[in-house]
Amino acid sequence: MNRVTALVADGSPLALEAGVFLLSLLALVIGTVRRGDPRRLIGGVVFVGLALLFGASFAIHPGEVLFDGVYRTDELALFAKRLFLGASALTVLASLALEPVTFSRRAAEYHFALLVSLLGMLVLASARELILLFVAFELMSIPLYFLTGFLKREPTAAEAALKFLLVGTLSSAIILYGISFVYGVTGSTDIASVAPALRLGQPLLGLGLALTLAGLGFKIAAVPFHMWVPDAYEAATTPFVAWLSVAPKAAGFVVIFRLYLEGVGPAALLWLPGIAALAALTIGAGNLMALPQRNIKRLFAYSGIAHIGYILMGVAAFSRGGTGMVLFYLVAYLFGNMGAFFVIQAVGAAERSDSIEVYRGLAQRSPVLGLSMLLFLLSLGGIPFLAGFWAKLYVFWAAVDKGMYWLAFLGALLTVLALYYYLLVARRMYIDPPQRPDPVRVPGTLKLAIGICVAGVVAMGAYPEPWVREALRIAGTLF
Amino acid sequence: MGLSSYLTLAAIVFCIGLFGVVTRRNTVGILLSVELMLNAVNINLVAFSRFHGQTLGMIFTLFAICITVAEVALGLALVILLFRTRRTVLADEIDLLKG
Amino acid sequence: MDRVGAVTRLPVLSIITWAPFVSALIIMALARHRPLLVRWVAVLGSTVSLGFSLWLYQAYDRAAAGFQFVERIPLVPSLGISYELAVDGMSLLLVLLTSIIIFAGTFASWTVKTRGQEFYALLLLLVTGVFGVFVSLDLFVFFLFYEIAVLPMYLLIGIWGSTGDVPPRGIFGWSFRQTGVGTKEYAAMKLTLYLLFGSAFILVGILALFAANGSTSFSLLELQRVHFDPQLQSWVFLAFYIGFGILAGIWPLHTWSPDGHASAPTAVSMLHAGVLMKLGAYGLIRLGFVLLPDATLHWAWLVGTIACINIVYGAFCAMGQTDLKYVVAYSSVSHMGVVMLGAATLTEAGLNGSVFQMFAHGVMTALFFALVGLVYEKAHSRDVRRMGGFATMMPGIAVAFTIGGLSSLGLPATAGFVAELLTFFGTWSSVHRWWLFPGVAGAFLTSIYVLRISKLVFWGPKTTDPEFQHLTDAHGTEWVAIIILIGVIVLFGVAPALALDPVGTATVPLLQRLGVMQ
Amino acid sequence: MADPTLPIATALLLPLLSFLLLGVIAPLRRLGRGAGYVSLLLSCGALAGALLGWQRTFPEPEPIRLLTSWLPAHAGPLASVGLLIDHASTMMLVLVALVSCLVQAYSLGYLHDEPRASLGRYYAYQSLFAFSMMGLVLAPNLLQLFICWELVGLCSYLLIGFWYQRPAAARAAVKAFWTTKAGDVGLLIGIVLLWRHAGTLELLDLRLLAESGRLAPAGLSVITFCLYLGAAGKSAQFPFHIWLPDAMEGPTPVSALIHAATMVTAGVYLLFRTEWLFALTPDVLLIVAFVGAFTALMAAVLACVQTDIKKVLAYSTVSQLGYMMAAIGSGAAHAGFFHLLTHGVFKALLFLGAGAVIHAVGSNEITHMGGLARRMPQTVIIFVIGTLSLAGMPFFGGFLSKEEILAAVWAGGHPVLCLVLLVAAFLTAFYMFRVVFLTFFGVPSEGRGSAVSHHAAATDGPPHSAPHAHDPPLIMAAPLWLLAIVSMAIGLYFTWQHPAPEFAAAARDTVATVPVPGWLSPLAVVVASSGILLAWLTYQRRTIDATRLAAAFGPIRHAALARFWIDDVVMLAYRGGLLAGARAIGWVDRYLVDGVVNALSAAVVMGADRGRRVQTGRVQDYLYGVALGLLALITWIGWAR
Amino acid sequence: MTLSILAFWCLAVALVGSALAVVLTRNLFHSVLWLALALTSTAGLFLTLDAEFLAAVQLLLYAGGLITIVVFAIVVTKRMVGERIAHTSRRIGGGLVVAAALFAALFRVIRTAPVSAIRPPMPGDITKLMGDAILTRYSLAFELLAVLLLTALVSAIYFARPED
Repeated sequence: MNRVTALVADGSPLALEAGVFLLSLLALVIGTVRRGDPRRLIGGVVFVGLALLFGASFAIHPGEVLFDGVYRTDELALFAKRLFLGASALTVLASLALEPVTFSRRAAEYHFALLVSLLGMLVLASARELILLFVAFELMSIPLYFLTGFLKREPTAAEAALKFLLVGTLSSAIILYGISFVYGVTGSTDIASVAPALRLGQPLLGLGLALTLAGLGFKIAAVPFHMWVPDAYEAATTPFVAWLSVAPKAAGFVVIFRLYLEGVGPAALLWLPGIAALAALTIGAGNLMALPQRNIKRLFAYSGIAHIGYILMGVAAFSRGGTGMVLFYLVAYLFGNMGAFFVIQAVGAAERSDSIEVYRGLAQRSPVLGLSMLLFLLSLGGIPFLAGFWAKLYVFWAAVDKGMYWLAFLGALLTVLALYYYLLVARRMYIDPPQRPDPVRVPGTLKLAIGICVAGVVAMGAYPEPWVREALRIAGTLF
Repeated sequence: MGLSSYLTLAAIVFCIGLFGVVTRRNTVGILLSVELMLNAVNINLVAFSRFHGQTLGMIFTLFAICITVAEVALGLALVILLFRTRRTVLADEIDLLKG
Repeated sequence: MDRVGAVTRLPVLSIITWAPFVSALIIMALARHRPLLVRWVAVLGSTVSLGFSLWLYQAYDRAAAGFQFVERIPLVPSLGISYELAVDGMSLLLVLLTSIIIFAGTFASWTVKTRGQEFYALLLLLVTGVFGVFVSLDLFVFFLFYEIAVLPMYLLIGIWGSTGDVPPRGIFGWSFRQTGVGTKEYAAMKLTLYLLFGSAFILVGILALFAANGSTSFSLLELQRVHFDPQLQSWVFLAFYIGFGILAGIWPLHTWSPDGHASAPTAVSMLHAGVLMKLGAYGLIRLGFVLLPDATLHWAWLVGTIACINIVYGAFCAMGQTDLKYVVAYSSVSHMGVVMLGAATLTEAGLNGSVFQMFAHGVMTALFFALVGLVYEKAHSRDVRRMGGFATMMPGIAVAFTIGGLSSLGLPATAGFVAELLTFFGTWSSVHRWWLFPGVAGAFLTSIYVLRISKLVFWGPKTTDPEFQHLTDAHGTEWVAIIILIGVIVLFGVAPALALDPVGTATVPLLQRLGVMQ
Repeated sequence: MADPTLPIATALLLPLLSFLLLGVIAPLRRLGRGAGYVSLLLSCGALAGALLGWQRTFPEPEPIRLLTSWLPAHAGPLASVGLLIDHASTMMLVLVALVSCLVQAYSLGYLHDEPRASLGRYYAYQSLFAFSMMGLVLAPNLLQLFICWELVGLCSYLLIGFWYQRPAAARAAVKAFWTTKAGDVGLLIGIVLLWRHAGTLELLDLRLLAESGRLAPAGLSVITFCLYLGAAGKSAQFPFHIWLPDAMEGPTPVSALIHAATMVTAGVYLLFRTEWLFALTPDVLLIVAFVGAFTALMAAVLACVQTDIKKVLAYSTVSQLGYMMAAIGSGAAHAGFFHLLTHGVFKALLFLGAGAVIHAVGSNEITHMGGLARRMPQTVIIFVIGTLSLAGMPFFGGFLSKEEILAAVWAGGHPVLCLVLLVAAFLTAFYMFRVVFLTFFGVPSEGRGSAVSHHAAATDGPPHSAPHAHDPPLIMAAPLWLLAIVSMAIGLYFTWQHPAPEFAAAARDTVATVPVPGWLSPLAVVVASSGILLAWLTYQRRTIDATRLAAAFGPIRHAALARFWIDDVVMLAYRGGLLAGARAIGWVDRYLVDGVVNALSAAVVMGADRGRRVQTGRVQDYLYGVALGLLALITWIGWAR
Repeated sequence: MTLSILAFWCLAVALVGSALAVVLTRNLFHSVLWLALALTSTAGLFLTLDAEFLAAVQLLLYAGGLITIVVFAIVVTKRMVGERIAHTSRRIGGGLVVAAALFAALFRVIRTAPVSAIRPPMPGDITKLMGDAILTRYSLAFELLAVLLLTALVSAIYFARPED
């Protein structure tokens, strides 16, 4: 323990990883030692720990290099780590509101897995070497399969988890296959060695990068690698889904930046049409498939897929602005999407259903909850003075700046489609009369989590300047 | 034997694995097919490593083997769980979640 | 443009813009379950805006012209976005229009029964968006407000709207039941999506200009110094035209408007047809004409020709309706054609007429919707075939409706006349002289459907339908909106210089910039 | 001499004041008669102002113009409003002020049974009309003329529809508005074109341009024709005449003021004011003349078969307007204007007289009247004076003006038109005396009492039964007498003076001047007298059987009874063309234009629902997705390189 | 040299054959056994590439450990139903096309890629080198691997254990 505190005090870059690891062990230990229902204790401890680590992350300075260049903390890594920590803390907070029936005596495993996955992400953000990158990537992924199947008594849980795992394993194989080519051509596992090799024009390297991109497409849920997403979202516990929809995807984008911006360098221009096409496909399919959904979690699954498309648009711009806007988008998406899932959690717990129908008259039953949901929906739909508006605009700008007018047009028009289904939910909440008069009971911790998300969405929307400046600054270090 | 022979061999096995992945009805069978694909990757890595005269690829292989085994183990646990709750392990019978 | 720096100490424009928003917040926060308090807070908010607008209107220095009352706060300096507000002669008039209509609209919705608190909050939020659009100089902020002006519509129509009955027919009949044509939810969704669809075009256009200028500034003042590549101008103009045109109700992208206006509650129709549709034309002039001069000259024929279609087609559609609200809604489509036509002439008279028509039509259509709302509230029907001789029971409403109708058909001494006359002068001075004829024909057709409908509803023998035997005239607060709006119609019809003086200071430099005027 | 501006401005503004008082102050309006007195008082003031102004204009050789900017523009005002005071305008002003003042007084008696509120409304309209008409008369430019032109149209609409509960009145009101509006479309286009063509709409400036030949002749015909369209609409020229007979649904004083004396003559006035412009386009003038003469004849024929006293007068108005137009078309605008003035007086007299009869009898139908001479002696005298004026008998109001028109038409080189007008004059005398004999002489109508009460509901004015018919009260009689005296005075003065025809001097050189034969004037008198004689023989002496006379003109009579089917054609065009077309376009918009939108959105939703089935739930298909995506990426990379 | 070529070909044939058998056989047990053979052949290939340590790992961990687990799982599930578990394939044509197309795409690149055919000498004892690298440069990855295995263990137990 002392060493860990020392690490944090010194601002050592590994302090966060060490802290998270210790927290995960602590969760397991408490779960085994404590009698009765340990979920509140574990959740509380983990939340406090994560919050502290989140704070501690601001004491860490970029630029540290460890293990012979394998691990390096730069601006992007730090940004990503804060994002992961923040998202995890929010999720743990919301998880405290999970019902004891599904949760008692399993809280230890739940939090352990969550933290291990977080650990993987934290390392992933800093990994500059393919072996570490792959190991961290898998460390992040395996707990996700577990958490997806967490409600193992539900008949759907194992199904979703198994699907997730099968697709995930296949993707791992593909990534690994791709990496093997990259390694084979460069003779090195350092990401930095990719660009020089590319200049030699090795066809195998292109093949390797394409394979890797396909694998990463699974992680970020780009179409057509997205099909596991709705099933996993529907079956898993909602706080975890909130987290799943944001954190691992952000991690996927970090890897994409690492490999295709830092690694590939200017040669990535060649890739842009492909990524742009992927973005277009993802936006289009995601939005279209979301239209007919009746289950709100599935709806958000598909809408999340569409959002990934928008973020990919920023990636496809391949510029300082584009990258910065992706980072901004990720944060905005974090608040909006997690917030929406927290509301879904609250309503789902009260109504025992995830059907959109149960949102009837929510605004009249619980005005604040309804308003929060509306804000999240509108933010995701890209409506002004909410975070998502700026986010979408910025990625469009990034695309237009690169002359990809068609992509911006497509994105902007499909946003309208997205608003259609968001408004359908809004319609249930605001226009339709309520079926029951009683308000939806929301536990305190969940209220806090929703409140934080609302604050984030509104703050980023009302005054985006600091966030934008920060995002651009971070993106600037990559170019 | 040259490197390309190994690479071709690995590609063949990879594709056979992929074929198995998309055609097998039994989830265990799918898992096995994925294993084949991963195995092909290992061949690739080791071959590259050898032809570079380094150990990097072999180290990678080591990690890869461990990780895949862990994945398969988890997958099998899930299959057992699924079987317990749903009485089937056939992929096309587990479609409660769709659309 | 050296006058831009005329900064006033009091942020008048911000006050005008945000006063409704603040009162909306107050309503949401304080006025729970106190309906009367809600209304008075709303009145207070709109009064603040109205008062300051009036002050602004007289304080605007006509001799100096240009943008005045500039406020600028950097919002996102890293991307060249700043909260930059100012008015020129054109926006000045439209700000005044907006504040008049929201003031009237607050009173017109006095009788909203359910969920009044939310209604007023949303209404005021909407108005903030409209004000914002008219006063913002920064394209980004412009767009921001634009979206705010559109979104609350959805809930306003969806919750407080009314549902009509549209039987599915024709080759596309299959889709009618599926989309729920006629219901308020359908109308709300259609309106919102259509307008957002348009805003997508606008957005890409704005971003393209921003990017073409090196991504340094969204300020209109900055961008108008740039001469953009003609090809870029050309498609950006088309994007703007589609985007703003949808809001302005250009044919054939107008179909959201009749459904939306017919389904919307009174104040929303007033505000929407009265102000929001103008926002489309305003945007096209402000963004399209100012920033894209080459494309404006190139595409004016398209804008004008479609405007002619609008005028005649809208008038015919209005004539063919049997639903009172649809008549008024289609008349808006027709009249917005006049606005677009005047603008497309690219002449002083035409452009002035266009802006004047924005104002005039704004007021008279608001009046119409206020009256139709009253009739609907009392008679619970919008079907003109069942009505008749209402003037015996509601003489005040009948007279007011007729006055509105007369303004709408361009009778002198009402604002509508001045606008149409100027537009007609403009058309004959423009390159495309033939535009005059559809324009005049539209005015004639308007006289037919307006008088016909007022005859069917109000004049003639009293209906024998037992449902309509005990209707009452407007009373109390219901008069406020009617009297204000009629007063404005007549005032500006008799003394058009009130509006034309400031408007001229904005349109003449614009035309000079386009090179069509010395 | 003193400046005429002030009294004239007063004359113009007093009715406006009256309108504002009655319009804005609702309690005052609801006073009813009180409102009437206010309006009447101010109207008398206006009359005084007009007279004073008229008298002061005599010595003024040059027109006085007063302008104030109305529509500002960058390079000077686009349009102004103001006053143009010259001989013609002040003379017309006096006519308007006089008739309007008298009609307002008359209405106090005629409408004394009207509810208070609606009486107040009536006077508000009347005041507005007086103001607008005076504004029209004094307009210094075509724009102001147009503005007031529309306003009088509005007043006409409002007053025709005054008894709006009657379906016929409501219908007639919109019909009048639409028909004149159709002409106004032309006027408006003409004004816009002229503005572009000449750069100004000021009458004085335009005249200067026109007379100095600086107005490009190309395209001018179109402009004048458009202006003429407006005039034709307002002045009920064929085929726009259809609205005027229907307009008789309004109260009779309104018909006297608006649809006889003042508003309908606005078209003639417009042409008179712009005669120098029309002089540049002789082809259009020709149209004016021919249409005018045709209208005169056609309306006269129609008037012969009417049984509604007001309808007869209405058609006679149409006919007389045709006279005036024919004169203007022949290049003698002054003759037309002169007839306008005299006609204004005696036609107002006739209408008010007819109103007195209707007021007394309670019916419009002349078949329900008869033998009223004994009961209403004053009315008879007055009505006969008016009738003789209209017939153009010497010593009466219309004598000289009608004669001048005939001469002018002859001098303009249109002997055929002159002949047509003579026929019309014959018919005029005939149909007017038909009315006189049937109404005031002949069989009293007691035996037809039941028919009267049967029809009473369908007529205006308070129902009285014929037996109790009596002369009107003073408030109605005084205006009648005044008008009769004025009419007689004009007639006597001009018969006495009989000045040399002015048109010879006034005729422009563009119009060929033909010497007028001396027999024209006696011929006209003879023609009119024979018309009277025929009427006397037919309806008084019954030496000629009316039915046989009618049978002799069988087809024409049949056609005339059907109003020559013009109304039917217009109705068909309105219902079958306009309304049906509108309904069709409305259908197209709803089900095709909007249908596409709905179909698109429905298709997207359906497509999305179908697309959802890709997500089968079977994991192999998910794996397929991954495999296909991978394949696509690799293929693309291979291809892109 | 010829011996190694011969060995490669034999191993390759064995590998491809057994791999085909894995995906084609209709018996799950056989499938597993064929996989064991494929893994073993791979271990042999490792030997031809001078990776003795890896070959051992492959045999022990993969062919040994993995197969054991799988067989165990099959036995468990089979015992629970007491019947033969279907092990058929579907959409063979589609799979064939996809696999073939992928192979064609891969092969096109591999064939044209300029790869060296000579084997440079290894810098020393491979096993030792690997061990050194893992404990220095890759120590973090190694630690993480440990966590990963722990997680997999915890998860597998969680799923596999009966209702709690």
